[in-house]
Amino acid sequence: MGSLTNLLLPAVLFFALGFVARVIKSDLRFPPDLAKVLSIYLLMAIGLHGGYELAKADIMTAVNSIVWALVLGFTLPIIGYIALVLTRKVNPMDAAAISAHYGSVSAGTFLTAIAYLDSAGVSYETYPLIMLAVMESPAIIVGLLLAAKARMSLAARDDVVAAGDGTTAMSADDGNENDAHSMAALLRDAFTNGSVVVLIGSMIIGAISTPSGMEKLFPFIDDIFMGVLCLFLFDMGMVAARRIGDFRKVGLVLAAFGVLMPLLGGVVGAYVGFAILDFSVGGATLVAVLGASASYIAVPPAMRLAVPEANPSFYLTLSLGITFPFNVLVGIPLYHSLVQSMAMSG
Amino acid sequence: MGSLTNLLLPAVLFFALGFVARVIKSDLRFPPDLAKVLSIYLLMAIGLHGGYELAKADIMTAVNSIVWALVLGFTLPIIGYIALVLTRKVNPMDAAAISAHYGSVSAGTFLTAIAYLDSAGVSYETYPLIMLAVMESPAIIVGLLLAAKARMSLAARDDVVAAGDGTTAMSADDGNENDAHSMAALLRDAFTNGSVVVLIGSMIIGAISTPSGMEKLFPFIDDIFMGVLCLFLFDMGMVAARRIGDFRKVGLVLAAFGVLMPLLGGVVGAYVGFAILDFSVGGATLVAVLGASASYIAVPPAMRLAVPEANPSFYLTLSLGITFPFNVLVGIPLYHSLVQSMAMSG
Amino acid sequence: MGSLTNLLLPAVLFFALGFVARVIKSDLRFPPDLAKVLSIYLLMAIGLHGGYELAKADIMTAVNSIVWALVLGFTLPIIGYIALVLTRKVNPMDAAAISAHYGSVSAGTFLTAIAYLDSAGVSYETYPLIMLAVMESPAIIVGLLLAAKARMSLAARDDVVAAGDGTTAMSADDGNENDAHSMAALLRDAFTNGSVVVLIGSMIIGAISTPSGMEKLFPFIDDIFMGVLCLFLFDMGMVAARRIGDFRKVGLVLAAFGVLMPLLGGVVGAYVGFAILDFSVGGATLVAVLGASASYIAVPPAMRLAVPEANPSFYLTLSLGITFPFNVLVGIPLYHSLVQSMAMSG
Amino acid sequence: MVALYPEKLLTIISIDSMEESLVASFKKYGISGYTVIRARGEGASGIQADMTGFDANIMVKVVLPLERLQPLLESLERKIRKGHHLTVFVADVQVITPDKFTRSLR
Amino acid sequence: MVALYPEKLLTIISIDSMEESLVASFKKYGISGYTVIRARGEGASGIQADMTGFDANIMVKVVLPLERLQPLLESLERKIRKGHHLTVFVADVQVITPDKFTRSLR
Amino acid sequence: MVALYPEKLLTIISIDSMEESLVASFKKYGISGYTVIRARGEGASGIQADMTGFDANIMVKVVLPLERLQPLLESLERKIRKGHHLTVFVADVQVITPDKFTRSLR
Ligand SMILES: Nc1ncnc2c1ncn2[C@@H]1O[C@H](COP(=O)(O)O)[C@@H](O)[C@H]1O
Ligand SMILES: Nc1ncnc2c1ncn2[C@@H]1O[C@H](COP(=O)(O)O)[C@@H](O)[C@H]1O
Ligand SMILES: Nc1ncnc2c1ncn2[C@@H]1O[C@H](COP(=O)(O)O)[C@@H](O)[C@H]1O
Ligand code: NA
Ligand code: NA
Ligand code: NA
Repeated sequence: MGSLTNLLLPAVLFFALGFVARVIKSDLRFPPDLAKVLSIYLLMAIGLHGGYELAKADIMTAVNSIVWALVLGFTLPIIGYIALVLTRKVNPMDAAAISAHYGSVSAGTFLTAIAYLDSAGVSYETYPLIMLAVMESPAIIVGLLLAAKARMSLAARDDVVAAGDGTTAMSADDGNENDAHSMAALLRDAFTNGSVVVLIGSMIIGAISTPSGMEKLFPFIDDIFMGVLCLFLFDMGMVAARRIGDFRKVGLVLAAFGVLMPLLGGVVGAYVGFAILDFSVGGATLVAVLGASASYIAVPPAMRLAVPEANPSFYLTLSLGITFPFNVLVGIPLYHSLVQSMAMSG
Repeated sequence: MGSLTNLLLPAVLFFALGFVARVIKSDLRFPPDLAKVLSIYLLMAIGLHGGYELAKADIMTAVNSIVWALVLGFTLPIIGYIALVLTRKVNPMDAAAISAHYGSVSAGTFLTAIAYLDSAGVSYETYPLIMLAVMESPAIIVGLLLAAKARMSLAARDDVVAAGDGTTAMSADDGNENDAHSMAALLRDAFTNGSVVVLIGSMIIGAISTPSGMEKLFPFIDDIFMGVLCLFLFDMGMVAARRIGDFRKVGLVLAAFGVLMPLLGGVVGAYVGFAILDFSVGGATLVAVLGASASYIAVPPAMRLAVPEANPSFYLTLSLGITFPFNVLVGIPLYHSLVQSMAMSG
Repeated sequence: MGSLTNLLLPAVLFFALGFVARVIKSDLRFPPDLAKVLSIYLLMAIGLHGGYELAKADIMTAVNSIVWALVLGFTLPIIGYIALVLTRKVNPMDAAAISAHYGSVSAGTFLTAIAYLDSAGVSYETYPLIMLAVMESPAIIVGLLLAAKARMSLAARDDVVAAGDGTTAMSADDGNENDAHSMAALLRDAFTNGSVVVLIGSMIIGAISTPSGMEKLFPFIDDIFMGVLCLFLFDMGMVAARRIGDFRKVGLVLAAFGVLMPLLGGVVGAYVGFAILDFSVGGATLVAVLGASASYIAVPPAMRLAVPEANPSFYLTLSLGITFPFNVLVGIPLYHSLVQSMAMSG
Repeated sequence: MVALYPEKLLTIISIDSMEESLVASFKKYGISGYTVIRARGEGASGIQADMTGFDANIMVKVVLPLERLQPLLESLERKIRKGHHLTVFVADVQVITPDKFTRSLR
Repeated sequence: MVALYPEKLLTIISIDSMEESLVASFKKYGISGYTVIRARGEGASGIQADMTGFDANIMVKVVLPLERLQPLLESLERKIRKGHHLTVFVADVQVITPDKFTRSLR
Repeated sequence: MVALYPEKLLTIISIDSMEESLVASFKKYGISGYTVIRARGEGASGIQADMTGFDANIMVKVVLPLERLQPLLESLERKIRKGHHLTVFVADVQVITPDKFTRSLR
């Protein structure tokens, strides 16, 4: 199964259709709440499925996967941050916010990869699913820490210029007031993020439900899954096309980052999945996709609240307009080939 | 099948997940219209199914069920009202509004009971479905009458204090103006309530459709039913958790009412179902659930409009925050055991 | 299968239920976005299905169908316009806007016809599906041209009365400004209309997808299709009932047009389908339905923007309140009988 | 230079099921139109979170000439006195088409 | 003490498909931003019930300095004269960040 | 004749995830209620198209007495200074139930 076949998957074709719809300026609009409902459904379905399988899984491998998911989630944003700062195209605030997206993951990309593997008849482990759930949040924390560091060094610089203008006093009072946005609150937000709750909650339910109860759910979570994924990617295609329009605002260097960073993440993920966690080709491909994909659900609102100084166009254009389409159209088969060649050479 | 197994039904677990999501302050939110769509679907599905079965049913038993549904719907709120007034913790307006909820029914609880019986392999008659449809509305009427009575006695008291301040004249003029809220209009509203229309309409369609037409509908109304119910209870779990937070405002006595009143309604319902209507254990359990459950869809807006003087926190917290979770988690297996022991002793 | 059986199709019964719900003033409301989501699903499902079949179809017949779809789409509105102007009950602007609706098509009516044929066990070709997609837009263009003509003759008359009041100058400037509404933009809108994009896009995806990919979609697009159609028609029944209330505003002559025009379109369509395109009874019935049905999704907003002078109550009441229910309840079996009698006599 | 004419803008916030009754008052006392917006909120009668589709608020806007304001306010005040929770406020606005707001609905 | 600076608040209510054209005017005549809210309503052109997703209104809000108001009002008046149904009104507001509203979009 | 009493109407437009923090400020500085409306928009921080459920704006309305305005404005100004994008404006309104707006939430 070559990369072309990927492009003939209905799900991928619907992504392209959404993209084209925007490019030809169709008035097609999906109700904004539809995307939310579809992603709740998709997370619930893969969660239930995964939990059902995981109940039979090996606890040591599961723990190992979680540890490596954390490693990926904490390391990748730091690499991304350094790379971005070195380009000198964005300020440290923007670099922190952008790189946080790359340490986190995109469930949409992950599901497209599953559709790709299913259709290619490649089997895979369920552990990457736990990794998906685990990796949603840690990168947010790294992003916050990097931004806090950047803020402090900026403040130090400002203090020299505008010492005594009362800003500091006010900020203090404000920090007081806004416990909603304090570091602790943001960490809590990161771990109680809606997607994480749906995914982990459904996994637990899938694991502990009575089998007869689960059987009644299979038509809902299996049979219509692929159709719902098509609808979801249709919508995401429109969103991506709207974002890619801001390409010029982002500049060529940043746009290149939006392609190179997932490649790097994909290679690292493939290595972790194949060489370290010892997964099959399918499973390692999924880990590669986790490394390569950038969040567009959990991280953007967190960054908006916690790093309001960063420019949202940068991170939204990169993750939605460049990295997401790149992974869906090109990345997934690429990471698969990479793992295949590892398997051959190994 | 013991009470614990109830707690391992996916539907009940999703209710718990929704509850937990709110408790840990997750930012998970379902679009508000989703709950509406899910309940339209659920009512349509059980209505079609029920109508299809009822077409083969016994007309005498059906009429009997309707009569007893009306008896329950008219009697339970009066009992509730007297109990509430005796507590002296709420004024007569609030007592009228609260008790109306307990004469009506909760389709969500009913469906959870069906999931419970299905999973326990217990069969049941379809008549309770007609009773569900019939019981949505009568309690609203009782609530209105009780409130009108309370209002008159309050007005009589006020008249002594503030005679001649023009209020009476104005109310008269207002009664004139607001025909939308007149008693007649409210009765009409009670019987043309959306849920009632979907449920009864679907039952009629299920009964008169060509069998070949119905067969094409079964995948839609059967296969994905349990999954949709899970989503619905997931959402309701979040709503219940938000409401239970107002527990303190309600006070211990009222909270106790929210547990004791369904127990009373469950016992009365079990007796009506098993001893009077002569249903099987499954069918009688469903009647018990009808007696025990409190409305949270049809009655609250009716009370808001018709008894604006009553405090909505009281009735919403009781029906959504206390009685609904109680029934879903504890009540259903309890009523089932109760009917089982009636069957054994009978 | 007689016309009565049509009325016992669940889909048609749900349409009636929606209608009744409004007539008895039920407070039942479907969330506004639900109709949009349902119609995206329906178009996607028939598109995928049609494309899958069309991939095996005869190219010459397909091209022929497209040509005749264009002929119908351009001719019917002109006939309608002349008829309307002759009644002298509406001004030319209104006549242009109304007749545009009748050259276009209603996917809801088409799908009901498919449900009717399926349930009657009548087979049909897939070509009418391409015609459905093709006919969405051309009538909009005819409507615009007719309105432009009417506007010019009205302006010529006005000029005599109010020459030199500066309006002309301003309009010129405005035409400049509002390139969004220029003729070119409106033509673009007509062809990139959301429904057209979903339908044609899904057809292409259905045609080029890998068969294994398509198989995974069948449960989604087949099994739950009829249920979703029921929900959609339920909603449309409510919309139609709201519109038929404006019957009086429209007047008897216009209302008669709302019944006679689809009859004319049905006859013309039946002839084109059966005698010219040489389709089976089922296929020709579908072409008749295309001729008979009036748009209520693509055309109304286009007319609102492009012919703001026309009164929306006229065209909305006619297409949604009169023609749509007429076709669903009476027209479809009628056109079927007509084609059957052609087949016998032929 | 487009001329501007003074009107009043009446805003009412309440639970969504009050809509029918508010529109009935509007039609009784004569206005030329109204606009309804879905809302959430919090106030003396607790939180209206629009979480389930049955706990939503509406915000209703009516542009009207000063002389039509008082009867409408009186009818709103009567509703409030009956126990209904309405948040009502009036603002001064200026319009470019004053005739539009002197018509009557239906 | 936070200082307040006067601005104008322009509100436009129309059918939702007018959005593209309104935003085009905004960008042509220069404003710093706008906000769009989904609405329903009733007026001279009948009811817009937002029952089906294709009969919705929008309410558009623009905060802008007085000197930018007239050209925009003129463009709106031209649209109205063409037959489009727009409900337009202007109010006085005060802002805390006056610079924000003198920028231009895109 | 219904009497009218002057109040201030504070409007805030921002991304929807700011809601929690705004409501916290409201409760800290004391107001009697607030109303939240879902919105889309465009401004200095780009477009908020409400296309995906995670790029929506909110418009928050608070009616409050003049004396409660300044502390709230100060808290909003601090948020703006921190980098948050808030569009804030204040208008004069008149109400028929002035007592309603002197209470405090929770
Ligand atoms: N001070 C206020 N400012 C803005 N909206 C308010 C205010 N007070 C109440 N509301 C709105 O009016 C609704 C009913 O308020 P209440 O009558 O106080 O329960 C609330 O849900 C809010 O949406
Ligand atoms: N007097 C009014 N007050 C508030 N909104 C109005 C008023 N008149 C019209 N509208 C709104 O503007 C839309 C178009 O109005 P019209 O141009 O009168 O058909 C209506 O659907 C209402 O939402
Ligand atoms: N001049 C304006 N008038 C009305 N709304 C605005 C204006 N500027 C900004 N907004 C709204 O405020 C949000 C944030 O604006 P900004 O801070 O400029 O990015 C935008 O998405 C708009 O919804
Ligand atoms: Na990643
Ligand atoms: Na009950
Ligand atoms: Na037609």
